[in-house]
Amino acid sequence: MSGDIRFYGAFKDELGLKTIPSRRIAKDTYEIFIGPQHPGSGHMRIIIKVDGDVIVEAEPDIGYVHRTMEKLGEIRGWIKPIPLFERMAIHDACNITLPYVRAVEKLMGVEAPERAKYLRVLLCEINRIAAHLYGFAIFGIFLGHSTMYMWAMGDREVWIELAQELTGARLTHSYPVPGGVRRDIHDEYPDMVRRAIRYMRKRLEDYRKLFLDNPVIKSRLEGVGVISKKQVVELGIVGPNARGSGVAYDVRLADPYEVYDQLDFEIPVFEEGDALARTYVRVEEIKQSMNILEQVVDWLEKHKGEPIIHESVSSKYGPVHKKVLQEQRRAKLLPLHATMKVPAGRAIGRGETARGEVIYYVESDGGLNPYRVRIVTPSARNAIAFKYALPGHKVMDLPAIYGSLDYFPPESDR
Amino acid sequence: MAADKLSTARQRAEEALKSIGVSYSVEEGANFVEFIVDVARLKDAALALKNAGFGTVVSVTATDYPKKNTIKVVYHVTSMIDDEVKGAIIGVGVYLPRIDKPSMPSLTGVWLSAEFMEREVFEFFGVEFEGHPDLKPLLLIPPLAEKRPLRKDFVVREENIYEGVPFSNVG
Amino acid sequence: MAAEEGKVYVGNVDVAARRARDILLGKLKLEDAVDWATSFSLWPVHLTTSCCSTEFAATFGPRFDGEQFGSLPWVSPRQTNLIVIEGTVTRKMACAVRITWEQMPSPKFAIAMGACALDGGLFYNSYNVVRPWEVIPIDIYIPGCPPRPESVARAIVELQRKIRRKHLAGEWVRTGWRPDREPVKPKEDVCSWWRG
Amino acid sequence: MAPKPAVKTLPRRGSLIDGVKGNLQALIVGLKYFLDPKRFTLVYPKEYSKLPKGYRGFIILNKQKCISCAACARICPSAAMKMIRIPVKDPKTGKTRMKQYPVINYQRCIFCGYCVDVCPTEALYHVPYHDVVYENLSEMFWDLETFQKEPEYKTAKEGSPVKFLIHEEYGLIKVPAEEGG
Repeated sequence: MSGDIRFYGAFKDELGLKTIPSRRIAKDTYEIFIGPQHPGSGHMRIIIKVDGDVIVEAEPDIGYVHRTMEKLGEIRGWIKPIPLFERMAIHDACNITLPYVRAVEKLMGVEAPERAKYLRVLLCEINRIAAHLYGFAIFGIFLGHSTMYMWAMGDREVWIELAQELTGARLTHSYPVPGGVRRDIHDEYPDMVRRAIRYMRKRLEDYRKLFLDNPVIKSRLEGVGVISKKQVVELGIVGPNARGSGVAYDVRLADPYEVYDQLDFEIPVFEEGDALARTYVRVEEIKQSMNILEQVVDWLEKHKGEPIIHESVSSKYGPVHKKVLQEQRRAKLLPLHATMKVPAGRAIGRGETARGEVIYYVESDGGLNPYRVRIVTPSARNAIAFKYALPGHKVMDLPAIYGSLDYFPPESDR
Repeated sequence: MAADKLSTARQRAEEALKSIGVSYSVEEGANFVEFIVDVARLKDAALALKNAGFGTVVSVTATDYPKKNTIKVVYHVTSMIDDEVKGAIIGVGVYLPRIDKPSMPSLTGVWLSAEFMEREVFEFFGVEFEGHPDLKPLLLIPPLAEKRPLRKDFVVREENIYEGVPFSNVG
Repeated sequence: MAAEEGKVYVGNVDVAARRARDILLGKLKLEDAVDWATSFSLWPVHLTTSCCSTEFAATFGPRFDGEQFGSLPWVSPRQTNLIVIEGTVTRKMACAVRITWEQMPSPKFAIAMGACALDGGLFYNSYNVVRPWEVIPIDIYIPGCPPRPESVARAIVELQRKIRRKHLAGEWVRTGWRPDREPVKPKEDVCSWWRG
Repeated sequence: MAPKPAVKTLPRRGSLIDGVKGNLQALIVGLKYFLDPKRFTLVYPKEYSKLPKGYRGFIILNKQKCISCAACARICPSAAMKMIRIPVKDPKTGKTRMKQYPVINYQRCIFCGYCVDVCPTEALYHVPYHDVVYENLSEMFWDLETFQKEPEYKTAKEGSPVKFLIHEEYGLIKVPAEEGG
């Protein structure tokens, strides 16, 4: 075991932030069961052992939302798992399904047309903003800051409205399909996005004043739940939680997919590793996502009328299909989608969701169903953080740490 | 860009494995590469890879092959900080006999990030990891975990398109 | 009562005042008053079973504002009388659902939200999913995956109407049980795995 | 043109003065929204939101267009779409033969719209509303007759339609929409 990670008691971090000093575990500790019915949103249980009011041991008891995605993915053909896997993180739907679609595309040897790629990125970033706002809302509930809940939930509706305009559903878009996307934008859409961006930029300034710079919030978050850079690498923590600890790990940077390597944006990194840093990463990411969106809608406006689905599909279109594509900007599926076969092989699809890296290991034996789909979601990888970040803190810090990790149980339990 | 990283990572991993004298076979995927080693040398191979910079487990992937009568367990690892190989996925894995409780050494001591994932493989496939600090089901309730749901002989049936209509078809 | 059946008295002070006057003057029975009062204080418990919680949270956010129906999600099951099953109930969660339900004081009501809570939805053949109506009795079902927040609002409105129409709360006060249902026991002991 | 990491610095908690300033700032923001509120609450039963064209709401069958190909039932991810066989009289020959039609189980439907997208003749279509609830499970399995009718839409009769627009200053704004259409 590497030396810096101590299992019980607080760790002294490298940056010299204030932490509770490590202490010996007294014999008369007692256990507290937190959850699955508790004030926050998390449908998980954390079993903590406390000595006085200091947590000395934490054991996340997850699996309350285990819905057997991996097993069902093996019996549902190739296209039905898209809505299925979407249910892991429905408020981040495009981000979570896109890597699976890309893995299937890789096995099939097709690549989505350029416009479809941009449209996917468009929805991905809209989802990312909405998911971060949802995270803020829940974080507000955890901290007893109900104004933040109301604000973030209200502003999230703007982005949900945009996603609904594009895909026809508020949350569960099922938008990417192997070979392309299902719908195209209409002419007024770029302006809607721009209006939303202008609104959100102004709004983030108010967020800063009301929430982030609020001394009450700061004193609850600063120096709380510190995860050091070494611990991040050792525990495999991903996403904003890793970037809040100085690890510049982002799939959009490490292994760019779709058109992310052609877009100009920053991956915000903070060195502190505490709950406040993790919160700030999310704020900065919302800003960067809006930068991406601006570039994407500019591109989409310039390249109107390009195909949104791969030739292998569109070449089989009949007159009805073509009419729908032209008039309603809706790329129809073909009956062969239900019974398609994918060449044998193995591929890994990965992408950066709002919470971090998601990995799909897809194995095909050339049949009607995937032979094996292994899913590792960011929350599943972050779950281990509870075990190692909580000890040493007071029980009152638990909601702050829990909220700052932005843990989403359905995603973690699969 | 990603392909460069993968070839660098592959080269580095091969050198690391050769330097400690572990014999391996290579299995390639579309955008990753796996090194299959002997169960007895797995821990050495893992340590060598960790020292070569692959510090984080992204997935402990187990697959059941009833036809070949084996279970394959692969640790997919990557580096989160080393810019040269950042994000490239390589795997180190073993083939286990497909018996009721196959056992293999736990790599939690090498990669702490494998802790929860090994518990998953334990509950879904029944693979026992020797030396794991806390080997118990993670997601499933204990009675279900005994059925090893992700093995291929645990069958989940799909309804067909005519099944389950509660009213008479005629009308 | 019946004449105003179709209406919803949200935020309507006149109707509320008239009703209060009627009760005070003895024109209305106490049971009716209980029905009326209960239907506008349906407090759902904070038990999140699955991912429909995102839309449930949106229902009580500013745009759809569930509180306009006199409904406010509350932390402790002891102070609530409504449970909204937000999506899939797994075998592990079923035990928690049952325990929470048993902790709530009567008269209590249940709404099943989303396809997973009706017939499993996408997970109809999953080995780890139970149907919530096998665990607790359900009053209103909302289809959708996830349902829109309006649907949740709709369900609350319909439940209010159902309470008034069938005098569910008033009957309970008078007789001690719900007129439309027997005390429900779950089909199987959902907590058996936990008790060991 | 590529993503690049950018290390940023965290604003730290400062002196007492900063604390007072921070608190005041938050209060001023609160006051600002108190004076100029951004209200967009949907007063639900009195108003209902008119969903945009293309919204994936309840799915309805146009039986005349259906060619009995069963593609919708095959692609349904949650096995909500089922096929039933019924005798149909051929108008030309007068013979009766069995034909299959889809029926839907709204207990399971996840509104993904795959069936609508896969239908080669556009026989299935979405109606743009979603707020229908049931008291019984059995009502939700629609037979062929129900499947061709739009669900009873009580809300529309109760309230007036509104739609939401994205506004630069106020985020979402609520404006009245015309009935129907």
